[in-house]
Amino acid sequence: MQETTDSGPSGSKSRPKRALSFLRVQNAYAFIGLVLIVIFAWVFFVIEIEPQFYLQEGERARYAWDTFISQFIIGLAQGSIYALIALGYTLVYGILFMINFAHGEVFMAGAYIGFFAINAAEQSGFLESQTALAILLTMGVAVMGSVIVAILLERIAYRPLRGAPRLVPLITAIGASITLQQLFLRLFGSSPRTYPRISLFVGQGMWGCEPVDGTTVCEGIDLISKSYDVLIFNQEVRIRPFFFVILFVSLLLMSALWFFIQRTKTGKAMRAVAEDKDTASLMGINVDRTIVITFMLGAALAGAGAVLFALYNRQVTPFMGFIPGIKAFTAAVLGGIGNVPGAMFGGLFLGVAESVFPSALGLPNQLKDVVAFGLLIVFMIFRPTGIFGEVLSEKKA
Amino acid sequence: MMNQNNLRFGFLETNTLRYSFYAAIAIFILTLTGIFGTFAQRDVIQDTLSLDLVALVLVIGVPALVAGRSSQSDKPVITILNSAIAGLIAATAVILVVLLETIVPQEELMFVFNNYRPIIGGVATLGAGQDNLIMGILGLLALSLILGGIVGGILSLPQRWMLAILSGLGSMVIIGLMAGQIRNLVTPSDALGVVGAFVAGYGAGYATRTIANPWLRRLLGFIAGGAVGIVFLVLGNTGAFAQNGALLLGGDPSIIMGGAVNSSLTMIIGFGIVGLAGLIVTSASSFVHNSAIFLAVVFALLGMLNVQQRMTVIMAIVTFIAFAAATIFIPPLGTQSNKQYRTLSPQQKRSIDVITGVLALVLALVAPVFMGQYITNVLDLVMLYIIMGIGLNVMVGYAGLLDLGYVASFAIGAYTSAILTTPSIFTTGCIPFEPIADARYAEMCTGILTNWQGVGILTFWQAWPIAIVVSAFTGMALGVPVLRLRGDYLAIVTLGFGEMTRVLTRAQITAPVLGAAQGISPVPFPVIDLTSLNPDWYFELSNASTIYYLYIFSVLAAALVVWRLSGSRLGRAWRAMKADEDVAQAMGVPLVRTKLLAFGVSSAFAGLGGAIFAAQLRGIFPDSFTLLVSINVLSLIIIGGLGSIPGVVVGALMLVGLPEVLREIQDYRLLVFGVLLVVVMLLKPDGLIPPPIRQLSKQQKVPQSASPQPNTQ
Amino acid sequence: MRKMILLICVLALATVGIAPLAAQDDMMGPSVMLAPGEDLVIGFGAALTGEGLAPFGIDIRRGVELALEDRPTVTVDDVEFNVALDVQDSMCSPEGGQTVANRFVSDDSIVGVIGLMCSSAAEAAAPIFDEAGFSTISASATAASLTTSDFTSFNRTVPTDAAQGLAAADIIVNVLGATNVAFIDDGSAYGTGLVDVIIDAYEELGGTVAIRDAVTVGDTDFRALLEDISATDPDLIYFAGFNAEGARLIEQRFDVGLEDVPFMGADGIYGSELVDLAGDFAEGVYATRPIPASSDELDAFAERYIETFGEEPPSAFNTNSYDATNLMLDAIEAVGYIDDQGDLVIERETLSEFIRSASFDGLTGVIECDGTGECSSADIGFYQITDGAFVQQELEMMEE
Amino acid sequence: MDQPLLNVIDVTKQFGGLTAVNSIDLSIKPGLIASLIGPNGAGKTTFFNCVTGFYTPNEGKIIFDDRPIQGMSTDKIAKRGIARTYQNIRLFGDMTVLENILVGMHHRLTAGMWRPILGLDRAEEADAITEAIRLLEFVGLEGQGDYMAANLPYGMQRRLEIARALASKPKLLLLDEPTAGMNPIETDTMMAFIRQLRDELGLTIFLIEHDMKLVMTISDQVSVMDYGRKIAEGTPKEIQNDPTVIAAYLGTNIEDEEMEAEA
Repeated sequence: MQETTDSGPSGSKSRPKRALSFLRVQNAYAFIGLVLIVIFAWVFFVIEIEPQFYLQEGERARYAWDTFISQFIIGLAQGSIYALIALGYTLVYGILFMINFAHGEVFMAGAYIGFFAINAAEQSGFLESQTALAILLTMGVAVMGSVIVAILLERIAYRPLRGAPRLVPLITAIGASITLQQLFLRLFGSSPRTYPRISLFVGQGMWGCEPVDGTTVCEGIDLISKSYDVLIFNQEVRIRPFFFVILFVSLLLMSALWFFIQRTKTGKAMRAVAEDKDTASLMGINVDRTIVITFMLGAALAGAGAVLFALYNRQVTPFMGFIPGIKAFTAAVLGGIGNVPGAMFGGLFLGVAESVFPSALGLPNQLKDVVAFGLLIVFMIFRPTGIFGEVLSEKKA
Repeated sequence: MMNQNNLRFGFLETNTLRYSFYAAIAIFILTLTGIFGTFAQRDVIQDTLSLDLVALVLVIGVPALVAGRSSQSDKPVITILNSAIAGLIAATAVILVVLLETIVPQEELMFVFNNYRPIIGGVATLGAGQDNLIMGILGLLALSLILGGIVGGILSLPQRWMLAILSGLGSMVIIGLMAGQIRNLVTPSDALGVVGAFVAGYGAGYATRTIANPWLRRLLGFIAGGAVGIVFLVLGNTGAFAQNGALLLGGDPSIIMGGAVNSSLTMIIGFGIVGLAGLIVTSASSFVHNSAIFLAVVFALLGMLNVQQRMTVIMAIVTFIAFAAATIFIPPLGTQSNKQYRTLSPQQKRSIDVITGVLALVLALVAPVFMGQYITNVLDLVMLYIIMGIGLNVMVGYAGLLDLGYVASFAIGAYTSAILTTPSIFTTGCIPFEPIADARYAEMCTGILTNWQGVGILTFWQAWPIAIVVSAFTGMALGVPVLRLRGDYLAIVTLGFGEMTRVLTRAQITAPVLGAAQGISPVPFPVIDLTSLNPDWYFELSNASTIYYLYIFSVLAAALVVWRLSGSRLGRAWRAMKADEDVAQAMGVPLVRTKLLAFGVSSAFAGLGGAIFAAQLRGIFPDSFTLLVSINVLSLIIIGGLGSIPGVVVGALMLVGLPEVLREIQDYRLLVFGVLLVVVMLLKPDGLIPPPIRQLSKQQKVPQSASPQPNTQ
Repeated sequence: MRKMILLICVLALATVGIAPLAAQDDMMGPSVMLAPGEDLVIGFGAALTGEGLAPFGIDIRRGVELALEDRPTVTVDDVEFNVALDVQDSMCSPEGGQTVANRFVSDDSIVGVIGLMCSSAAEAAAPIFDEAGFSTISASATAASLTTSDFTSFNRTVPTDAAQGLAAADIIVNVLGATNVAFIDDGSAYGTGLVDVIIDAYEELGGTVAIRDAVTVGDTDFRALLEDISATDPDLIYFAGFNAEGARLIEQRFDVGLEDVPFMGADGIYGSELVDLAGDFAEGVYATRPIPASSDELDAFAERYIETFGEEPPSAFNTNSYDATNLMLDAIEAVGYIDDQGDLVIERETLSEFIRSASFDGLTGVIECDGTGECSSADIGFYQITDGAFVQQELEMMEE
Repeated sequence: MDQPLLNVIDVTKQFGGLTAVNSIDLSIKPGLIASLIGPNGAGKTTFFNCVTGFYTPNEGKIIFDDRPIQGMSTDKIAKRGIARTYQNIRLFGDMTVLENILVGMHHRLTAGMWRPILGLDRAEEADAITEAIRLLEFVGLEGQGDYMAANLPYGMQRRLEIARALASKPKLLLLDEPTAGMNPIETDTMMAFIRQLRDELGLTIFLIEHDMKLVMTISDQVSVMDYGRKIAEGTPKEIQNDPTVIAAYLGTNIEDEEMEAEA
């Protein structure tokens, strides 16, 4: 690819060449660092300095560190789910250069199928006796559900259009998205389904001992449903351990994906197909199969994310995929679409931004989408191909 | 049809198995959504054919159709057998659900499948209940075999006959479903008169073939139509069309005969024009000819429906026969007229084209009189989307800039015009202030209420251009920061604009100006006040039928402007930019200017539509400005064919008009819509009507230099 | 160019000539005529598909269906006519409302309309119904402006937001004793309108608004918003919106340490659906609804509802629509007459006049129309969720 | 004739650490056919891109027609009178042949937005189309005007690309490997055609080419690049005998050369 420097202006002025990709990642981190510094400086100003000008003696400022910390953690949890969905967008985009608009519905399908699994587990008492296993199984079933939907989607709506004009698959994706929403609505009804409230206690005897009726009861920490008051940086903050579970599981899944793409043979095939489908097929890679695997990977992450989401927010509706889908797509673009770490970072950043910024800027929470998209536009002005740029493939969009 | 790997074992083809297997899965799911229960109450033909039976027939018939079509055999027997098998497999899916229902307790089934209602005893088991379930299942299997066989048989017929049967059945179902909406559109006497005049003109066209002078022929056609008019006038004056008159029983007083147009001269001229139309189509292109005759058939059927008032069995049979016959007999006539059209000289062709165009326009202008509020209202929405589609086409179809936030420009136009024309908005955020609360809308929009507290309140006609300009300029302003973005990055940023619009229009902080969720209401309707010319000329564009004229002129203007632009230097620059931005620039196309013009022109049309929309709704609410609008507009231009203006019309009819027709299937409306979106794109990836290739060298008069001389530059 | 101008002039003239044609489209007379044996059709418009509000629309439809089950026919001068329902999805958008309105008015056999469901749809539809002389009775469109805008077609059997808002403000201050209240709405016309009314009354009663904010319908994570609210130390959280968002807010309160702050809503969250969604978290939640008192009839009706549809009513609007349907049928029976040909004639104007001055004992209390279209008594019931069900509370005013 | 039409002074273009074009000096007098040759990856196309404005050189000056043009955007440079073709043909595929040429005339036409809307651009359009048709005849594409550019055979696409460049009435025409992918007969035709361009239209032509036969036959002046530097310049004869050039070619990839010639 060294040849790019001599193969005419196939990129544009605004699109640096491959030779720079190393530098560019450096730039991305520098950029992120800069952004973080600006944000913290602003938050510091708002919390520590600004109130001194108007606060009366003894009065408590509305916006203080505890709010910031809580919102930051809440944002991380929400952002992890965005990131899991965003990866699906990014993987498909990286290979097919198409926006898989129906990916939000793949997520929704996972949540629904997971609901029936966990419901069955609850009915049979399995959920109570083997909570952790039941949740894992639920996740497995949800992942399978999502994967099946994604495979069908690829087969029916996208594969026949491989050679069609670029916008055509976008429309079939929109059509598939409406179809799936309406199908689930008709099948499972318009009332939301609610995941059961599950408790999963860990660390008995280590934490969470409470004096009850004179004796100390150590039931441990409920990882899923309960929330606890904790001191963080000397601030009393209400924390639900599940925030961190989401973050942790998401990071785990994302690392697994990263490993898969970088180290396995199939992952290499994926990257090869992303680079150039024709050449890849000449090299003996089964392009169709690789594309299906890509869809499956994205769907699997979405399915897992859906169960996390549903355990977290409990309600499942046929329309639940829409808003997270749009947000995740935004996150993928923010990070640089087609770029795996970009999607991760974009998701987390968008989640945190939505959660923290409206309060930090003194705006009503109603405007969080305006803040989020405003940020996106500002970022796009400075980095027109996302924070990390397009790395999975160098091809022009 | 797809024919990859179609092997045959005995008579059975693998395609048959493949498609009917897919279909069976789909049918299984569809049955679980409770489709038969939902449709059970709806009648297509009164007391004879209910919608769930239609659904069952479709469920069996469509797989049979697909399987039959994909069969490569030219032996009808094999096609029939394959179709029958496909129908059988499809029916198995329904039977599986029946079995499921007998095995699984009902409340558990309904817990999972919320809308499912028991189908045993319904149409799916042919009415058989639990006791004789076996009979019901066997009956369904037999029915599916027979039905599949019939479909196969129909497929084996000559193409024209097959089309005839399908179009007859299809139109029967559609007219049956819509009967309530369309039964009062045309009275029998009107239908008879108009169709009579048309036929008279048509006959005159054939009779006068030998006459060379086209204008003489046209005059004769006009006279033929006018003669029919006179006959009907005389009949009308003798009371034949009175409500319970002798000619046709049960019709309402007609629009033309006894309605608005009382002047007999106007009526005769009107009929004459219809006669002229009948004559013109005998030597017009087959498209014009066929659509005109189909229109006449529909008109006649509407007249009959008006008498029957419901989709009775007789009405259904007549509909079937009329459409089937039309499908068989019209195309050959069309070929004939087309042949005649071809032989004409260019000037004569042109004159026929012009006359057809003018007649079509007249038809469009008269249409609201017949169509009634509902259909007109649907057409209004369709035209709104046509205007927006034409606008977005500039951006996406020509300039290649993917915009997912078109709703922003639409909202800006609508809100601008609403704010400028409504007095209440500047004060209390939508509660009309006292002195004006009692004023009539008309006074507001004729400009009586100007300069209230220093704030000018404009009429619609003043606010409209302002709204367009504001939209155009905000469109350009939004374009500036995203000039460097390409492809999907642009898409997501524009989507961001759209989402910001959605949030901001309902946010509390903008409430004093935009009215938050309560919106701005009432927005005055436009008034055309020409009383200075003629005391009677005072028109309120206050309902669907009148606002229609505003829309239709806007559509024509928008189409004209964009058509002109697309063939101009600017349009070429847009398309070059879409194909290859860098090369276009290197050929001297200034990117910034060209892109911004695309943003501006495109937004201007959204603003134009938005302003009319505000006047049509007589109020503006944030609920109208969702992402779905952007998606709809984008989908319709792609479905129609990117960059094609007729494509926009077809796309809008399909994406905005069709859901209204689909209202009849109620809860399945959007599901069918989504499926159609996918299916149309799969079958026609380039859109329904791809843009035409501009034949520039033909349109040019032959170059003067006959001999190839060197380019003297 | 000259040809263009000419063409435009001709077209303009043509339109001017045709416009009166279209304007005189009041073909459908001011009355409905039905031959014996024909169905008497009543229109019904509500949001039946789409996100969030469909359960309400279906609930309202079920109220109508139950009313028609009671009265499958109307009898005028000893002639019976079957009542049929024309159900249309008006969605919750103004253009949806307008489309459905146009559809109903263009079918001149439709006698009257139950609906429309959402205020924004009803507001856009009202001028069209006005023009056609129709009568509509809504069971759920509560925006105050609907009865103050001189619409002749609009009636409702549900109290205006103004009434509910005043009552709610009174309860907040005088019963619950809250003076630092956080207000949240769902960004819909219903939610913002209600909060607007409440805040006005509430501030007049001496309360301070801790914070006012809104959620997005369909959004799921409101914890950041609740953090903002938590920073203001409110005595009460008031939410004007519907079940799905309400349940999320109620539940997510626990993740930010607001579980001890009482939560109150309006009729949008009244119903079993909220308890289904929020489960134990919903314990202690307050709600108002426009039905003054639980009565035996109401209980019996609820039982019948469960029997018929296999689930508890998701909202309270089914009772309002039951009343609306009865009001419509009463009116038809009262004003309809049989003419010389034996046809049933219902004059739209007299129908409208009758409805506007009707008065009867309905399921939801006394229905008494005041001439502006406001038919429901403005009494408000106050409820709290106790042991998984809404239980009516006595209104013990703290002072006065 | 003394003033060079194009005068490149000490131009350098770097991409990060890589110097693709290293202080090149070059000048072309009007009416000449000048060639730029060099092994693959020598920086020839990058140099073209600097001249036509796709890249802004990091250092140096480019003077065209007595005025500096470095750093200007490509559309402005096109307006000054430089037009080019591309190594890998870059036509506007879904536009017709005639429309492609009309885009080439873009900066010579004047209609903006309003005139077409009002229908006032007809005369201009008619003239432009007539001229475009003549141009098509000149490049041997008569009668092909209404075909989609993407559907033309390869050789015709090359000619169309040149016609599109000519449509802007350039003073200097840059051809990037005009015979790439052509067989010897086609190459000969193209060679004659290039000569015709200069002789009949009086253009100055600057081309990159691998086909040595063509370069040596039609060029008035040949420059040789290697590793971003200009290693030699002169008449074809001088270049053929230049030891550095021979070393550069022999030392690097003469095989490519031969393959190129055979192709």
